[in-house]
Amino acid sequence: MLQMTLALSASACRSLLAGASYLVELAKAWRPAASSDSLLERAPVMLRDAVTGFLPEPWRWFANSLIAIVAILAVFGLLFAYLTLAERKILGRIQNRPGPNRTGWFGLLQPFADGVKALTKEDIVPANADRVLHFLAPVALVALSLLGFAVIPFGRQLVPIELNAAVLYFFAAGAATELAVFMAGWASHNKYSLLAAMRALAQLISYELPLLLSFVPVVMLAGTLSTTEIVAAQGGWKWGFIPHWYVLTPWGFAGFAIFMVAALAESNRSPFDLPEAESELIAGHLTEYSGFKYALFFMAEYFGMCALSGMAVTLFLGGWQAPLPFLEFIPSYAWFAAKLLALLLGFIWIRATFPRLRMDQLTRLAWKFLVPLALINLGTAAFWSLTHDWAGPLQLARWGVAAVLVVGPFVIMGRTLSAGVAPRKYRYA
Amino acid sequence: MIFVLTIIAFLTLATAAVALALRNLIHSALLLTVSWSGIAAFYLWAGAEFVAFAQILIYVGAISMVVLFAVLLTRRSRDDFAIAPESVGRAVSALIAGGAVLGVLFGAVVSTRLPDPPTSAPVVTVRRLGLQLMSPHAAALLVVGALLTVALLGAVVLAATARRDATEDAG
Amino acid sequence: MNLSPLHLCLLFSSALFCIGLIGALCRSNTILVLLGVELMLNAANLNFIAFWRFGPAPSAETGVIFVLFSIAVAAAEAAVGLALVISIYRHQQNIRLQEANRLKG
Amino acid sequence: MLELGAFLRLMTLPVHLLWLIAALPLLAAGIGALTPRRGRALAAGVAIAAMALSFLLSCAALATALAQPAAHLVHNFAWFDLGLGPLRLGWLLDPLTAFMCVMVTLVGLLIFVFSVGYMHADANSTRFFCFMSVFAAAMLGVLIANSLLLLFVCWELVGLASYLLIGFWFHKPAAAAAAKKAFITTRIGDLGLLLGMLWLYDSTGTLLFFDAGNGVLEAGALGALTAQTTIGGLAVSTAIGLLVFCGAIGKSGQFPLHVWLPDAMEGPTPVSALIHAATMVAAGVFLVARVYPLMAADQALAHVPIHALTVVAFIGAITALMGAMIAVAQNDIKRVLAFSTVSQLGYMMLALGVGSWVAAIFHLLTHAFFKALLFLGAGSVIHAAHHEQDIRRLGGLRGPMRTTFATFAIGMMALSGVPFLFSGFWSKEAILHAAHAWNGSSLPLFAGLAAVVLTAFYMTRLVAEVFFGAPRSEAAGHAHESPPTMTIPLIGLAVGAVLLGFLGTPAYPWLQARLLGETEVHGHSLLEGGGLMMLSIVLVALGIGAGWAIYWRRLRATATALDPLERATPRTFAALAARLGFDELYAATVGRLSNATAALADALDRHVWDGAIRFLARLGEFTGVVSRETDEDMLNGGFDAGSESLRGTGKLYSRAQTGETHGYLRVIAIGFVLLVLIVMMGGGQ
Repeated sequence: MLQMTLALSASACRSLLAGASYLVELAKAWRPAASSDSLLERAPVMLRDAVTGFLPEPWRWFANSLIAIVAILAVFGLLFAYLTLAERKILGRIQNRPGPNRTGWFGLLQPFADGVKALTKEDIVPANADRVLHFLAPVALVALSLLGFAVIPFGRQLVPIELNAAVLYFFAAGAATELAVFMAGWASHNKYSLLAAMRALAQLISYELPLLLSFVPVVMLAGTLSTTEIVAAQGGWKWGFIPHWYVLTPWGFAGFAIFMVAALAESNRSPFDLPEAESELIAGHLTEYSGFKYALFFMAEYFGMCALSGMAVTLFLGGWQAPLPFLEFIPSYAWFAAKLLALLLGFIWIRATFPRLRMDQLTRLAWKFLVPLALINLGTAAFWSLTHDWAGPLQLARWGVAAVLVVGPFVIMGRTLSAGVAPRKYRYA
Repeated sequence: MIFVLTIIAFLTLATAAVALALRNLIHSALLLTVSWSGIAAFYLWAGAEFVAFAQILIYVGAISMVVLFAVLLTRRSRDDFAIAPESVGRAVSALIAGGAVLGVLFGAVVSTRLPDPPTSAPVVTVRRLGLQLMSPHAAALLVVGALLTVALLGAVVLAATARRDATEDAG
Repeated sequence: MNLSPLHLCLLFSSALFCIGLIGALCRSNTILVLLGVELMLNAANLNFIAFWRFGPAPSAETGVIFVLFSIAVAAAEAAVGLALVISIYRHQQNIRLQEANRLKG
Repeated sequence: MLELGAFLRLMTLPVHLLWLIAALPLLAAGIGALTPRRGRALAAGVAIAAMALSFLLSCAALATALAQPAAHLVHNFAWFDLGLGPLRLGWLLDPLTAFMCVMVTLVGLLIFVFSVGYMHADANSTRFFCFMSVFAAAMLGVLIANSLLLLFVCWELVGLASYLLIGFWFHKPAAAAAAKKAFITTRIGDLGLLLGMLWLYDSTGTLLFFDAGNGVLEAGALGALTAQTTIGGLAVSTAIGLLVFCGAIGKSGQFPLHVWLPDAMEGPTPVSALIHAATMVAAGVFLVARVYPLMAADQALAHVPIHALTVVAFIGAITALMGAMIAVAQNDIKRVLAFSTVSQLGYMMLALGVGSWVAAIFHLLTHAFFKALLFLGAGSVIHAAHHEQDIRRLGGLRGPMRTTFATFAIGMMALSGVPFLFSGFWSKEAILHAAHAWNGSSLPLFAGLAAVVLTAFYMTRLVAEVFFGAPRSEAAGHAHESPPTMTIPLIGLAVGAVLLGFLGTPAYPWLQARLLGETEVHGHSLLEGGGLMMLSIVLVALGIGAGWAIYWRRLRATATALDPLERATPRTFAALAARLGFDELYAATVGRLSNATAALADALDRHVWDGAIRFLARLGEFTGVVSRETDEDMLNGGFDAGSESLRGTGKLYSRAQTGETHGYLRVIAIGFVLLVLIVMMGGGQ
């Protein structure tokens, strides 16, 4: 009995001691270190360390990753919920109607009502459907579109995984989502779905190319495929107020524009939403989906959009870098969030503004316009990189040549692009 | 370490085998995609990160798409996906030939004494890879670029229809 | 029998190669034959990586670069091969490989 | 002044970026080549923008060069490895290069602008601007090259571009023929240049001009070259120099290879302006000036039979006099100017030959401006008169074309050497002084002085015929002033034609000093050597007076009326009008020789070689008959049996050719297994 109490008390003492030392460690961590990072900046990491600090070393990275995954799911899940609401509200306002405004204040509870509705709906599977694939498609789509988040640096300290070839990883993961779209279209055993899947494949393959080509200049100039290093390369300011973001160079601007157009198409957003063009294909590959599976597709679309926007922010808009030196006190992840939200609002705005393209226009835009432009942009970036030591009046020449290389092809090819399209004659109308 | 390799190998081989034995072409193609991802996983396991992502990007992102397109373009009705089982003789001869090759390869591998593996994995950064590609292997890189261009053009020429539609824009 | 990791990798790749071979041999659908050939190619790539990782001179990146080139060639091969398949289909309305023997003398 | 100094310091162009000057027009040419026909505005805009940028860069280069005029800034690099050592090329920046670059880009820019108006109606103007840009790029390449090889490459590119441009209207047979003539004639000279280059490389092992003491124009190599002698006691440097000079003769239209230059007028007028003012003909003079140390290396040697520069001086003198004489009797406005170019180039060569290469370059620069001005003025006249080029059918254009007349008159006075105000006077004066100071012979000086009179005379004739009196044809009657894109370059060039002379007056020879690499300018009073100046002023007055007396006072009434000179001395005039019969002479000698050689070769081929072959064929036929007999009777039996059995086996094997891929694959697999098994067995033993 005595031994037992002794042992117990000893273990209690030990654990108390351990706890105390842990608290001391924590306190040390809380104290602002020599680095310029503010407390707010380090708060997420410290919070995580506070949770996982108890674990033994071999398990810690596992728990850390788990926490990162949970955090991403939570943040982007919520973002998804409110993005749908924002989209509906903004579209409504643009079209001169209020948008959802009954559930909660300003319709703030609307996403949750939608979620409950989706969950409680009947899950219909067509009789002739390929049941396995029909089930796997939405799951695979969500899973694959989530993969991309793993390498986006959300903040100075917030990179889920540091990979040497992070950009490549991101686009590899993105390429895999096409399979899921195809699976959905094929498994439904519905000709509209299949047609939509074919369209989606054609579109995704076509736009993969400009998407990949448009960021190659960034890789070239930054000299790395790692997202953190790309963001780091965009740090600093010229003359103290012009950030070194790639979008502020001629080739970077062109690359950013191409990237965003291709990203629109890659995430099946309007005006490139041909695979789910209601007027032609009912709802495309989503025709035979209902309830929660439908919601999953919806979710995957928004995740993909968020991931691509996040990548655009990382590659071109300086990632989490603050736009001006004196604004650096605001934590980096806030800047990232601000830029991300701005791009997402742009997506919504575009959806409200542009009419849908025709299939031939869609492929023509990709192959005859974006791909050549992206290739020329590669040359421009090469020029930029080769002339990095030009100073004085030569710098003006550098800017001039690069700007001409960007604007010239755009104007010339833009003309040929719209040559057969712009003033259209309708033969049967 | 070995355990992970075994799992990867098992997954890859099983999906590949099943894919090539299935009757449904679409399922075959999708399963093969899994198999290719398994190979990418092997590359990751071996430490060749860049190659792994390139494998996924090209095989899962591009080749599987092309395969699916080809499958969808080369059939007249939905029933064409289910392929009639092959003749028994052909299957048996294939198994014999394949088995013989397998036997020979296994025999060769097992009977060979291989050098001891290095203790640490070689580190290959993307930058080093890029430098290697651009300096000692630059000629090969150019040739591959030319090859890809020629292949793309060839594929377009082969697959393009000869007939010329009057498109709507022509009016 | 004491097998090193290199042995295991080689066994893995030979098995994959044979699966591809058997598939290519016993299926008559041209697409599946092509896919079998792709698998064989992949098996070869596995060997490159295995020897690069466990071979005697692990510092050189040659294995990795070889695989990169091989993947590029495989992509070209798949594009041309499948274009050929489509053109065969256009000629004979199916893609059974046995029937594509028009050049037989 | 302080700001200007600061600005000049800001405007420096490091020598390793010198290639940009030539690369920009080349880029413009590339863009022009890719532009579709309807994109003429784009092509012209790009060409002009590239030229303007090149001009700015040239100004920067000039500022750089003037900061240290005595230095030859070079940037050499290895091109490729020959095995014996790297073949090296390089850029060179010194005042000569810089001044020439500024001149070429400025004049070229003005000509480009003029072309926008002149070529407005031409369907192929994108091609035109593409070729013009190539031309300018090649010429700039010649200027910045620090290697005779690189210079030669660009030199040939100049030739190619001139061929393309002279034959721009290739549907006109005359233009096509002229293009061929220019190309082939200059090629004859280039052969000499090529031989000289090879010889030079053989003797010195390098073709770089300046290479930290190892270049061919630096003391070490020159010493070695003068030390050796070759056939006839010539120093090697003399021989090489003369061979190089052959290239200059061809390119600069010197006697006896001047025949292509007047024919080159078949191209569009801006091309003529570019060829005759800024680029092509200037290249020859520039080449001699560039390799001047090589040409002058033998001056100190007393024992050699002839000095390279003496040849240059006499060739120049002959050309100057001959060109001026022929120009008197020409009736085509552009041809008069063409022969005046020949004559003026003769002056430049004369200056080079008598040892004053700076005077040659000075005259080259001033001549570039006023000759471009005259050609563009002629182009403006031609444009206005609906492509009427015959001066007998023009006349009376002074009224409707005021700007053109005024600028043309300035050009005429500059070319004639009207004293004090016009640039041509100062540069010509410099040449005459140099010829006077030469102690070789006084014949070049007399030739130059005679050419002064003739130049003033024919220019007066030209202006009188074209601009005064009454219009003598329908087209001339309806002439009107050209558009601003054409007149503004004229005005710009006229300003240059007046002002440029003041850079090098004897009182303050700034240009000469900078070219020679001196930082201080030593002027002397105009009265020193004033006798020669007075003489030349008198001669100019004489020429203009004669022209005035003969043409101005008694203006031609109709287009068909005889020329007063023709009435006076019909034979001489006819000979001059026929350009002293050089073309006929060449046709009778070189042309006939080549025809005869061709006939000889043809006869040899037809009779001798053919006969031999026919004999061989007969022999072969005979052998064939014999062998067939033996073959059929004796050998075939066995072979027939053998081939029968082969065919049987082949049939058997062809069954394996099923056309079925699987079968092949299977065989490959089994073959592989067998192979491995065999290897393993073998390895076991």
